[in-house]
Amino acid sequence: MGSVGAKDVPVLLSPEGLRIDGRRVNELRPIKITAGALKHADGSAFVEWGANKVMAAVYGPREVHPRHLQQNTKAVIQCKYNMAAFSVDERKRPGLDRRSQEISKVIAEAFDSVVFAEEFPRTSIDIYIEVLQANAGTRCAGLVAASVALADAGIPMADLLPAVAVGKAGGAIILDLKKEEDNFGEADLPMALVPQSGRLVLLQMEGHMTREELATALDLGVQGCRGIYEVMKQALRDRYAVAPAEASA
Amino acid sequence: MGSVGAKDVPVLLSPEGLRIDGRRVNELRPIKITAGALKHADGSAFVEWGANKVMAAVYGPREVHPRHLQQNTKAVIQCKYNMAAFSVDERKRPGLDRRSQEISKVIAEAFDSVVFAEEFPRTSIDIYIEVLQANAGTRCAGLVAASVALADAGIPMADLLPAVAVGKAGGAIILDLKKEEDNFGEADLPMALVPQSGRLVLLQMEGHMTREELATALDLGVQGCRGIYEVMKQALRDRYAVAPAEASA
Amino acid sequence: MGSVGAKDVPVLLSPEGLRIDGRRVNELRPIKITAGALKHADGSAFVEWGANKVMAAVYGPREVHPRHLQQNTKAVIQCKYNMAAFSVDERKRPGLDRRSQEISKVIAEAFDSVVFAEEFPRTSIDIYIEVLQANAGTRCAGLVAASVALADAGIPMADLLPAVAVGKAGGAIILDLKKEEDNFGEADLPMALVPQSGRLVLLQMEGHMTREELATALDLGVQGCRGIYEVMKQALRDRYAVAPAEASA
Amino acid sequence: MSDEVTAEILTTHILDLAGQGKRLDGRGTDDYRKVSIEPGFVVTADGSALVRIGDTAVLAGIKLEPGKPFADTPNAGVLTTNAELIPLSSPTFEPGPPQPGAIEVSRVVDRAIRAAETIDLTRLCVTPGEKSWVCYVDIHVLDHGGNLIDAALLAGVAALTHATVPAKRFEVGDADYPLEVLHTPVECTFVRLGEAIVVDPTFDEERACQGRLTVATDETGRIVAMQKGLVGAFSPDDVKSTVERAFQHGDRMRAMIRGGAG
Amino acid sequence: MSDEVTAEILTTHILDLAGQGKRLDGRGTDDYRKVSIEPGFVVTADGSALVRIGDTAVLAGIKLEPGKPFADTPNAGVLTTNAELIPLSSPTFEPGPPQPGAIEVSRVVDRAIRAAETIDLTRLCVTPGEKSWVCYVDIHVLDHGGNLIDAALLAGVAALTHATVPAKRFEVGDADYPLEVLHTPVECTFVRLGEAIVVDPTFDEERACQGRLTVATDETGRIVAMQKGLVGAFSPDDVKSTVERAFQHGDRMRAMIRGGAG
Amino acid sequence: MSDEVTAEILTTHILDLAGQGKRLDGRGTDDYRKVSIEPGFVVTADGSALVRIGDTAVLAGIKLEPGKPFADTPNAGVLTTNAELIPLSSPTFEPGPPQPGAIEVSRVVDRAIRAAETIDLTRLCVTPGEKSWVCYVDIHVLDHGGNLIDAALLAGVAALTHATVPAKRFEVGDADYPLEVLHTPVECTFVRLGEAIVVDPTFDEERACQGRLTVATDETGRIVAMQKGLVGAFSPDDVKSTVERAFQHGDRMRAMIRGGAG
Repeated sequence: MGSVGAKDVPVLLSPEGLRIDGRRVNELRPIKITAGALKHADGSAFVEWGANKVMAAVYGPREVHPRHLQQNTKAVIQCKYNMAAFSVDERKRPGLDRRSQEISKVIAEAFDSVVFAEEFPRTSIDIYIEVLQANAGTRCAGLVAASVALADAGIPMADLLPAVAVGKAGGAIILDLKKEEDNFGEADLPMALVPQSGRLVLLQMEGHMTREELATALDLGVQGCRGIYEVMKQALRDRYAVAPAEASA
Repeated sequence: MGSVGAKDVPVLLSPEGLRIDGRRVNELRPIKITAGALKHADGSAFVEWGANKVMAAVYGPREVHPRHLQQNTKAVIQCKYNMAAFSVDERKRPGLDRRSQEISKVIAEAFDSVVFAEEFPRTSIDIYIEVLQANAGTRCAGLVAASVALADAGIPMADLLPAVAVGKAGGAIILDLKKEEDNFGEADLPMALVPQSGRLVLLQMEGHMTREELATALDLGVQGCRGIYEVMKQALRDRYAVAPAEASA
Repeated sequence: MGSVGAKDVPVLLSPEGLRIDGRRVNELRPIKITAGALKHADGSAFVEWGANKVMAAVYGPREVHPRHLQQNTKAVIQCKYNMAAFSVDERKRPGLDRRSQEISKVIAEAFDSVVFAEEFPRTSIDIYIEVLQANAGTRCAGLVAASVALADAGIPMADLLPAVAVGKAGGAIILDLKKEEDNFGEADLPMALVPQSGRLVLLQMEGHMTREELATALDLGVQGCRGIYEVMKQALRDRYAVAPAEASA
Repeated sequence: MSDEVTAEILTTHILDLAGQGKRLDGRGTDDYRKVSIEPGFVVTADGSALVRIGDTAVLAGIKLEPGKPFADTPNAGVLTTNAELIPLSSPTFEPGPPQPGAIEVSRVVDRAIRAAETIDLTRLCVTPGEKSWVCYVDIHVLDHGGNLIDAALLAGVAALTHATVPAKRFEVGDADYPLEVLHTPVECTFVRLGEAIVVDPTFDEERACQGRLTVATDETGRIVAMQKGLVGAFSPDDVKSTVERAFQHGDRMRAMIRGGAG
Repeated sequence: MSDEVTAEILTTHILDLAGQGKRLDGRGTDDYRKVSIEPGFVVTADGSALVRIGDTAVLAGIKLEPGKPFADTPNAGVLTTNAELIPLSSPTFEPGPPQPGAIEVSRVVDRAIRAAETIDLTRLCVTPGEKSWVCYVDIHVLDHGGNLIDAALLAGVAALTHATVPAKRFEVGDADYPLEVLHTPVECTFVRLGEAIVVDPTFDEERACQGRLTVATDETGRIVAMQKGLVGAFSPDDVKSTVERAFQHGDRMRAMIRGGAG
Repeated sequence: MSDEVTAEILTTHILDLAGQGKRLDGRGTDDYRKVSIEPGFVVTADGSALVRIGDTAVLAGIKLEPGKPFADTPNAGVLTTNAELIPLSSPTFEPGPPQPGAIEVSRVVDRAIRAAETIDLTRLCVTPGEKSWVCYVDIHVLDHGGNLIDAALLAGVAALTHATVPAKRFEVGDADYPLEVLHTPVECTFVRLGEAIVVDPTFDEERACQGRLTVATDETGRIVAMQKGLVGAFSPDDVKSTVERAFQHGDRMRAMIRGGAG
């Protein structure tokens, strides 16, 4: 959306309704999920989604750090989303920026809505998301990776959390924006769905849409999440199908 | 006092002995104090003094944060003086600078000299001062606001603490400096008085004066503080005269 | 070693085998150690070594700060090495940089290898090293000062820790580099020796050497350390020989 | 009785009331508290407004300074929004670096201002690639009675609406001139209390709620920002119905912002 | 049983085994774990490599940007190495500012790259005193199974070896071109377990050890960096013999780095 | 017996003695401890001095570097004073960011140097609005036996008095030259112990006192800075009488600063 005063704006939708990478408006980018990608985390997952590469690890339930965040009746869910310096075109200075802190907050709140945190009072469930290569939709990719990592860690949850961004670019409502669509499009709307209840636990929007467009976008996003949901479940099935020793080659 | 190498220096005292805003040397700027200006603080006050606008809030006695500052025999008095980014001509970067930290320290020490802190061992009395619009004398305005806020919060004290800056500008000893007098004058001497004992609990000086000038300045300051004292007491009388629900319109 | 693209490189070794300050390759700079140089530390030492001036103070065994570093079976050894802003040619910004933090770590580990830390469980032994004037070899000078300060504080240790840097400059392996030799030479190799065991508890190398040169350097360094060791012991003898009241003039 | 226990009893009570279509302060589910806007509160700012929503008070100040445009937008000025949730305003805030809650307010307000094209950033460019105005929107929460996001954007937009570009002071032009405002975004926040979705939550309702949803609209019928926050969930239909309500409240407040100008 | 007790029992067991010339994972004292190098793992970087040593995984990414040379080296580019021991990679790491352990890895890797003249910094100068390339080597530890220093340098050097100077993108030249690598430093780390000195320690061996020694070598027979770390001591003869072993392992890994280029 | 209990007994004892006109170390109420000034202690500094007052030791170092004047004082150089209360100097100091006590020392010393016009800042301007000298006064407390403010200013002014402007080194001129010092401010600190007001407090007297008052004077009869600190109060008459005492001690120390120059 940062296009005010920008230099070159590409054509985002062809007259034939095809997008910059040839996808149709309701088409997802290729996605591959590896559950148990790390040896030392309690749970982990690696997500390759379009040109995104995102690793997530989960530790816990464990002692709360810093101590004063401890809660007597439930586990505290902590999330740290971070982008590697080399994950974007212009090198990102290491360290937490405000964007990362906001994303960490909404992701933690999304999981807090589905994890059975009351089962582990006075503990912390720590989610770490590292974006290694970014190409729009990293918070959704991170959420998907973290959700699989939580399952891999055996944390009890009401459901997995598939996530995807919908948006508007070249005048059309489209699913799963890539970088150019995010940078030069009209709106970006990341969401995360609880498939069993049909409710959204993450929803943000930046840009502009009419109410009719928003209605279309919400429906398209729910449909996209249901597609991602199948890939997540398959990744966990694959994980349980192999011996632990082989699971993280 | 920051006038070394500055560009334009205004005339601070007319041949008739009038100051840049028409005041005489021993005259205060108009001052208005509203006790109980906030709903959620335990005590609060808003001070409009010349072109200064300063809000103070008091919380406590309450748990000490950070814990290691707790004292077994008395309450710890903590103060945070802060200037809003837009309170001065050149935007101030948000965050604590060294000036604010020094002012916070001497204000906390001033109140620690009059609050009956031994009555609340192992607690904290927290004073927050926000300068919303600044025009010289903000630490005195903040002290006056905080003193009324402490009384509003029902914190037992030996006395209220009126405060004012005296100084030297255009060669004369003057009361209650405004911005140009502070920037281009010869000396600035903020003080806070305990009216009943006639002693000073805050006293700083920056600039230069002879001992005779200092003696004059101290007397003028004490006299100014006694004037402010009456306004403070009236603000508290007004506060108690109205029903709490109406007090903070 | 920071000579890539530098402007002027001095001649570091004369045809007669003399160094920039007239020393031979195996010669130490003059060194003077004053044990008990400070009144308020539990132990202290001041080291003047060539053009280095380094002060060290030791506090402890005392309560551990921050608390979570406390160990149940031994004292934790903490070290903070710092350079004064004015200790180098180009003013150093105050505050911990990465170099200081690395040096603090390896010095703490060196002492942790010889202090009988198990005698003081749940305490901290805090070592502070301040470089007041620097001319290459400050980590070794700091280590020597800290070692004498630990002895001055009465901390039980297996041995004192003499330290010295060897290196390569002008093609030769040399002992105790001074600034120009460090800046424009080929290698710098600081080490600290446990004289009784003949083993090294600190060893770093930056630059480049062949294995034969390294073997020569290690031997030269051990020999240099043994020389420093004598000066350290004498400083402690001098300290015990005077009445405490006079010891820190 | 500890604060925690009190809070839990209050939460239960709020949820019980909500089940009966009632609220603690007597409002209906779609009633907003009394709103007041006082522009020009701070004369040292280039624009300012003190906004009250019930017992929530938020002050916004604008400062404009010459600076450098970003390399990737050489023809545009720079807009920076910063919200400070200072400990003066609530017993629950502590001194220190900005907490996630403060950062969220800053960023949601910033997105609404930016996406609505509230000000035309290209008009803030002085010399392309070289010099442009930097516009700081600084938001201070003074009294925290809930619903900070709505109050913060309202204060920010009202302050921008009445702001002046200090061109003369910085020797960029001959005279100061009013900052031009193109659009007027307004945010409207809802919380879920059981199955009820109520507008303009109080502090206690936010603590009791099962999900918070903010929708920013502008006067042209566009949704310009959304943010779901806190623990809880909303169905797509919930979202659609809150959007309708957000437009209605937004239009009413837009009239106030313009009215405040008089 | 607490973590501390488990760790102590494990330490005793590791030291007992070492006394018999054995290791927990069956390796001999001079056996390195399986090493793999995957260059080009991250396409947004100007160079990258994912390195695995046993169950340790480290990712290095290179970024080159135009900047200003340092005043005292006007004819040289700038090299900056930063290792992040992110909490994702180990239960023992915590969020926050870089800890001494992370700083040590950064600095030891940086010294080896610099002292070996891995890249010719003068070639990164564009206009003396004015403009030069800044080369960032960012190292992310993903999975911490011990011996981070060796893995970090291996990843960093492999990433440099396959890096491109983005001259066209930054309008410094007509076309991007490969970054020229002059030397190939490799670090080799040993720990003392009783009187045994074993290569390529695991996480548990590092925790059990009485001293760690790292030796960096290059392909011309030079030692280019050394670092003794952790509590413990080495004799000069220990040092000399580890140096010989470091050259052997180093040569083997240098072949892998070049092989990975294919 | 805990530190706190010891401190309280000592406080009571100090106050009892003060009631009889006595002090723990035998001094009278207006006796200063022995003062020594050693200029030129650090050769890497452009000026330096080690000052001892009793068992308090403070080192000041001056560094001058070319920089940019502030926008509002284009014809003046920049003066920056920084005092570090490093944990080496006292069991009561801890590592970390500067504490309020250290900031107070820095600022009170800075104000005295500045208000006394110790150095003529306009002489440090090289090219108006473009280039000027930045003069850093860095103060390290080495041994904290009380009365740091007096020791810090004494060290700072002595260091300035013997400082050199490194014009040649920075290629701003042909030769280095002595920094010109116009005035010699000296601070003199008093504490209230009951009704007694004693000069030059020790560490224990500061901890026991009911108010601290610092007065800075210069050689022309001007008071150039004052600072009341710590919990406690002074009457205007107390202030006037300490001012007289401050001039007497100040004149004596000014002679030492100049004498130290020899």
